[in-house]
Amino acid sequence: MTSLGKIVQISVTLLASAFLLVPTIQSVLAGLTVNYFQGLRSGLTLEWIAVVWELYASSTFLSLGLSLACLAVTLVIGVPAAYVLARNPGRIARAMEEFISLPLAIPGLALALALLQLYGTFKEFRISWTFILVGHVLYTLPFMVRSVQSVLAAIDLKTLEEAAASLGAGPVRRFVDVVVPNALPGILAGALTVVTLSIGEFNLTWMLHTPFLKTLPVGLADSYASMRLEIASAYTLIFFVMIVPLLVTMQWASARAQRISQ
Amino acid sequence: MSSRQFLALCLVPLTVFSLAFLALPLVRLVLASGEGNAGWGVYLQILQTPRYTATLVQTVLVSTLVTVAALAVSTTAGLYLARNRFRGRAVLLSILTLPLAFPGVVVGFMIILLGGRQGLFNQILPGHMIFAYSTLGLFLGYLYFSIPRVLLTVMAAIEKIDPSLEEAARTLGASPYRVMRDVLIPQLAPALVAAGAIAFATAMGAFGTAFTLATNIDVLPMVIYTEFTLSANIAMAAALSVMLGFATWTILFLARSFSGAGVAAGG
Amino acid sequence: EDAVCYNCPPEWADWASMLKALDEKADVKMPHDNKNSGQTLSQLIAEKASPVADIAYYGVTTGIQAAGEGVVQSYKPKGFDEIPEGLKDPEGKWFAVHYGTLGLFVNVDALNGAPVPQCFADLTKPEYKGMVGYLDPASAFVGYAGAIAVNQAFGGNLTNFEPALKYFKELAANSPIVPKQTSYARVVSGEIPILFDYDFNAYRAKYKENGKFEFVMPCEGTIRVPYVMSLVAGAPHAETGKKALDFILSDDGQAIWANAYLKPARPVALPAEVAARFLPDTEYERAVPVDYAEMAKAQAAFGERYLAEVK
Amino acid sequence: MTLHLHNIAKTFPGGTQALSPTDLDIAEGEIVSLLGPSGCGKTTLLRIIAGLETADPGAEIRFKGEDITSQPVERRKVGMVFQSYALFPNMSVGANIGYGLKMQKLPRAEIEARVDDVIALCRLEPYRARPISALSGGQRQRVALARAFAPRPRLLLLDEPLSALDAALRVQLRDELALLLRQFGITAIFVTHDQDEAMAIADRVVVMSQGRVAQVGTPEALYRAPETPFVARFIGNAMPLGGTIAGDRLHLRGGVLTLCAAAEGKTAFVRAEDVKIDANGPLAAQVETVTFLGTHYRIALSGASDEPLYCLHQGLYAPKLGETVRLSVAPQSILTLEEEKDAA
Amino acid sequence: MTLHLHNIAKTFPGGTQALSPTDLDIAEGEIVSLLGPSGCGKTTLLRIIAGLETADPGAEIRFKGEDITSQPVERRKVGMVFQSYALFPNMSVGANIGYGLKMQKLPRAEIEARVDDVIALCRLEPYRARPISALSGGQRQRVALARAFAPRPRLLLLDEPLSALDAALRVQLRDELALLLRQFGITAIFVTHDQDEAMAIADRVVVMSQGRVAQVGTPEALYRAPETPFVARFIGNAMPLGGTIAGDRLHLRGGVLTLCAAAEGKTAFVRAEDVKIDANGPLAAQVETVTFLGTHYRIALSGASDEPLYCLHQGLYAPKLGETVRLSVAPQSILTLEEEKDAA
Ligand SMILES: Nc1ncnc2c1ncn2[C@@H]1O[C@H](COP(=O)(O)OP(=O)(O)OP(=O)(O)O)[C@@H](O)[C@H]1O
Ligand SMILES: Nc1ncnc2c1ncn2[C@@H]1O[C@H](COP(=O)(O)OP(=O)(O)OP(=O)(O)O)[C@@H](O)[C@H]1O
Ligand SMILES: NCCCCNCCCN
Ligand SMILES: [Mg+2]
Ligand SMILES: [Mg+2]
Repeated sequence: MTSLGKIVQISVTLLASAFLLVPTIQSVLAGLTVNYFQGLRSGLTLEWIAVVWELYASSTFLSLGLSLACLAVTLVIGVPAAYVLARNPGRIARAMEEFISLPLAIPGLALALALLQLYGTFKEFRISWTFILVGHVLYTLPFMVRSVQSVLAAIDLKTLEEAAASLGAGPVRRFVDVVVPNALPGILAGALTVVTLSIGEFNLTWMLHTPFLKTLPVGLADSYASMRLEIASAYTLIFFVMIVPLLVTMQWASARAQRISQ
Repeated sequence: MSSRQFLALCLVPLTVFSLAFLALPLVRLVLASGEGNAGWGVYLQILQTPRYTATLVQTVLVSTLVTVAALAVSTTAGLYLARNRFRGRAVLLSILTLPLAFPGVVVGFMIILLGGRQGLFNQILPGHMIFAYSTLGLFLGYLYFSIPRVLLTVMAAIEKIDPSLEEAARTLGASPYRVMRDVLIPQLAPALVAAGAIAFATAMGAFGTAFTLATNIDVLPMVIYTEFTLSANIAMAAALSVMLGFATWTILFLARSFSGAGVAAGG
Repeated sequence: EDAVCYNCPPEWADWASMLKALDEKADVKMPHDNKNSGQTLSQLIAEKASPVADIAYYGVTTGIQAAGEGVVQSYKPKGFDEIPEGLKDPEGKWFAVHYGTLGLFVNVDALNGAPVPQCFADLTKPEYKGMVGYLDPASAFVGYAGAIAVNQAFGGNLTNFEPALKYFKELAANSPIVPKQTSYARVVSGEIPILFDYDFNAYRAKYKENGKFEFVMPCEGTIRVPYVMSLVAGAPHAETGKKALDFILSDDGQAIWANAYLKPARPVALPAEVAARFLPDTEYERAVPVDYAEMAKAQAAFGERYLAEVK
Repeated sequence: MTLHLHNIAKTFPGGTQALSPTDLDIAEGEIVSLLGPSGCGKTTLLRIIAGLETADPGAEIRFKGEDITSQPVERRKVGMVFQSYALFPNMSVGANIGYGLKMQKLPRAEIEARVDDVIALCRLEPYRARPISALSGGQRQRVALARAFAPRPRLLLLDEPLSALDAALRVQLRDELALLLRQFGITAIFVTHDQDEAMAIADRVVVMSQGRVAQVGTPEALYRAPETPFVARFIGNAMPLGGTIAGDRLHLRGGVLTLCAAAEGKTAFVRAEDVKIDANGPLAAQVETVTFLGTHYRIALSGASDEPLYCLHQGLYAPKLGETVRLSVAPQSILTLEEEKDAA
Repeated sequence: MTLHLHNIAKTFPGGTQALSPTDLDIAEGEIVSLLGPSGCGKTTLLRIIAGLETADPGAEIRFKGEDITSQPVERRKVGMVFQSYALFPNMSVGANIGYGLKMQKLPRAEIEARVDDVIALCRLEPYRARPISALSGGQRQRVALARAFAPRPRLLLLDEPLSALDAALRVQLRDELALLLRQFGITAIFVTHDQDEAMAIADRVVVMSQGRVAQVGTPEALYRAPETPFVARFIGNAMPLGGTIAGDRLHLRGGVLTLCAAAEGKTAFVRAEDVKIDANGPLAAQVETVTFLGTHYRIALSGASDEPLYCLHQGLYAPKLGETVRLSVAPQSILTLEEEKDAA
């Protein structure tokens, strides 16, 4: 690289990193300082975390629970579907994939509105957490399907299955013995993506939630609007603590899945 | 059970779910858009109302700008990170991809911390550096959540380029700049289109960031929200949603057909 | 017992204390809910066929509209009769629970040395650039109330909104911040140094938060508005909701408002030390009521015009 | 007949006729190679026998008299070894080998015992617990074979099982494979496009071309008496001798060769190993290139026939580039064949 | 000397010593093959010459006297043909070939003219406007070559340019390539792990083993006079004759062979083509397997030496399995070599 080109590249990389990192550090600090506007001089405290925990612990648990439920549902729906799509990579499969990927292209607000329009009157459903769950599954399902599908597409599934069949295994055995174990890296990467995205989902949840069912990001939006900066920051800090380890693991898992599909 | 039957069975959960919770609600949404006072004329009304059309244009404009900027930043950084090994590379990579799952509201908050009245910039240069609530703030917020997803797609694509292509160009006398121009960028084109499409779609639908920034700049998702909360104009909100969804999907679809590749999932 | 109240946010009007008292004294548990008035009404309309909420709290005009939309039902809690005429629906579809006076909620420390503004007109001066905030008049009731106040201040009335629109257009040049929801914390943090808001929020900051806060009664005059509540039509826990409404209008409930610098709807005397913390009555003379029914009728049209014209 | 194939044809949905109606009988214990150029339908035929592909209507597949034409693959009891081995990456070597036995629901102890046997047979003892990823290409090939062997299939099908290996290993494993198959008297069909491999391993070779069987016979018969130019070219690289045949005389550019018999209207072919440099030979030719190949030189010659002729020359010294040499070809090593209508 | 390499070594960051200090001189117009098993350092050496890899300090690379050790690759004017061809998929055949000329900033007309020449030379006329994706493997190989030729490099480096092709095409292109290189008098270094290919194409072969040069010489010299057991095995698959040497006598299990000279302490090797079935031969052996290979039979024999011995047998008929035969080996075809300390 000419030195100039390299300098531009390094500068852009460092600037972008700073742009993404600095506010998160600010936020972490803000959540831990007694008074953000007086700065660190005012001392460090866990008081704000405690306040947030008291106010919003339930939303944290709700988000965790929702994300696990979402994972379960996307596994049940997504893994068999990804298997079919990987086995029959034709036009219909593409159309199907295109269709279930619509929630990535249609704004969450619109989807939520659509769900409310159709199911808003089913009261028990509408006020239960499963209603939010549906939104989360809609949004995360394509990630599970693609993640599993790309790993399956890379492992010559057809031949493996033919080998199993030639050894006497019927379709169900093949699925259990060959397909699922070999899709595991994709399933793992997909699972982490699903959990992470579900915990962070706001656009759909904002419209779907009821006051009893505030998820973590909805609580965050509340706190940004009406809580003091330190509390909002402390809340953000709790969000980071939950999401960052997941993200790190997710990146590790997708890198692994990607290595397999190369 | 025959293989055929088993495969069909495997599709049942997906089919049931996406029919019940995607296809039918979308149909209902479209129908709802025609149930207002204006009937199906609501779409004409949108096209004739400058506020809506201006917002649509503005939303597309901001999204396009963000897409271009995110592509430029992420491709530059991605090329550097993919082609160089140095200490701290993993850390930079993590920093640049971690915000992947930050909800829009958090991103808005990050921008306020940077460019708000109490933000970092205004603390360093008091009185001059408040940009969180301007178009610039919104732009930066969108850029914030676009960089990671574009970067991931672009880097995955760079890793797949055969390094011997670059070496071949160099043995033929190409300077590093020419290598980039003649070999890398053309190779990356499909990935750039795909990543751009993702960034564009996300920006088009972004709500949380605008919501948190509380700017006076209208983007379509905010308008939809306002329609919904302004005397519950559900038909208009639905119609605008349909338009936004359709516009975004169309652009994504075109990008996907153009790039020939599945638009990679950014997260 | 659980019930759902729409738009009972802890950081507004000291709902935090009210919700706590409801839990402790009336055994009614209600989750915090951070909507604004417009959102509340829309949500009620959207959920009309299958309501989620039991009671709702909003600005008076929103209450009037809610009654018009048929999303609320009649209920007259104990003490209903003591609420002055005009501040309640004769059938009990909505009734005031407290008043507020609209003015400027100022974080003096955040003004960077600029003087505390005294009039609406001051805010368009360059020295307040980027410092003024008001809630979206097309969505939040506070926003609408602010617009009415400004409109009246500059000679408009409920059939002529030109002065308000002109004012907001001028203000737009000063880069205002226009959130959709309660932004108490942002004023306290200094993020929004001057916010169109109610006296009670400002007093609360002034007496409870660190820093210097003022409530300014604009020199041009302003309006008083009641906040009202309703029992939602088809409320899933109607009885619990009624219990909550009863408590809010009870002496205990009204005292909680009073202690939070809200003027109670029932003629309950303010405790002396609380009364002393308000601006003098002479200031309050500039705050006048308006015809809330008319105000409600004009709301949608004004919202449309605001959205279309103010950029 | 152990395996009886009748009227097996295959047209793919797109319309490609991969296989024209084909008949074939294979005896118990026989090893048969399907040999032919890429795309000639070898894999298709094998997969139809396995049950992995359905033949066009009218086909008949019998195994020891039993009609298995429409039996699903998992019940045919055929063993299959795939080109890519298709070992289950999620299972150890032992688990891979035992999988077929597990599917037969044999008792655990018996499975273990039989896996032990096969593992010993294939000299895989040290690798039993290893994951597949920790094996070399040759070891994988043996595991694939062991896995197909273990359930004692009635018929073993192998689709280019050696083509993923490098040349040296391929030769070694080909010999081992031949030995194992014969030791166990297994009836096997072996697909390959490598003539050496087919000839080295099979009792009989089925040469295929464009979806048809061109000739069936022992390796020697195919080499010595090809029935068509295609087979002559494909087995042993026979070169056409472009010239005119009059009676038993073949007139070429560089001279005249004698044939064993009159062959008017036919085309003459010869193999490089049968072209001899011979000072008294009837043909004249120029040396174009000389390539040293260890055991011999490969010499390209022009001017003798219309096309360049190759000659495998043994001896310590080779003629020089550009030199004119004389060539002889023994009459019995000249193949005279009818040109096919459908040139392959 | 056109290219002079001195003290070239390479240790990779991880610590792998891919190349021990190596010297090599290549004359103008010479074609040199780097031959050796996988991982022996061939690619590494080639990439150091190209400038794509930096050698360890102390290395010296001179081209016609000029020191180019630290010149960046784009200024070395070496052409390179990659194993995967590395053709630019976003450019047509013509644009690929012209790319190097464009980088030299030649006038457009001249680029066109020179691309025309090279395209004609490589018989690529019909494909000039095609995208790379529309070419067959062989055509791609020719484009890769044409692209490397076009800027008239001072030195052409080829890293296994044929290994991606199937056997038949490989042989054909290898001959074409040899012809082109010689026609243009191009100095070339050709990396391969295939001995036939190396011998067929090169004036001199550099045999490498474990990061070292094992022997350098003409193909004939390497075949006839390997200096180490490694070279003997690698070139022409010499087999060890396990037994004891006493004076000029080699005592084996199946009998005694005579050597040309006393060779005590050395190991004897022989090639399969030099093992003859001979009723009067001094060695007795049993026939283990017989493989018909067209021109000859390959026969595995046991009992003669410690390890099985192979023999290439010509003639219409082969001995039968299990038969005992007698073998002879001419003294001059027995190679007697010192075992290396570092067995390869
Ligand atoms: N699934 C399919 N759909 C359409 N055509 C097919 C399909 N499978 C094979 N063919 C075609 O059928 C013909 C025969 O294919 P087959 O795989 O049997 O060839 P093969 O002899 O095994 O070749 P190779 O040596 O390359 O493996 C080819 O023209 C091939 O393109
Ligand atoms: N970038 C690298 N980092 C570390 N070790 C390397 C690297 N490149 C090559 N090596 C090691 O250096 C040794 C020589 O590699 P090289 O690629 O030169 O072998 P080769 O002779 O070309 O083999 P092949 O025939 O398989 O291409 C090998 O052990 C290889 O693993
Ligand atoms: N990966 C999706 C997490 C949500 C991020 N949304 C950002 C823009 C939406 N407001
Ligand atoms: Mg095949
Ligand atoms: Mg190499």
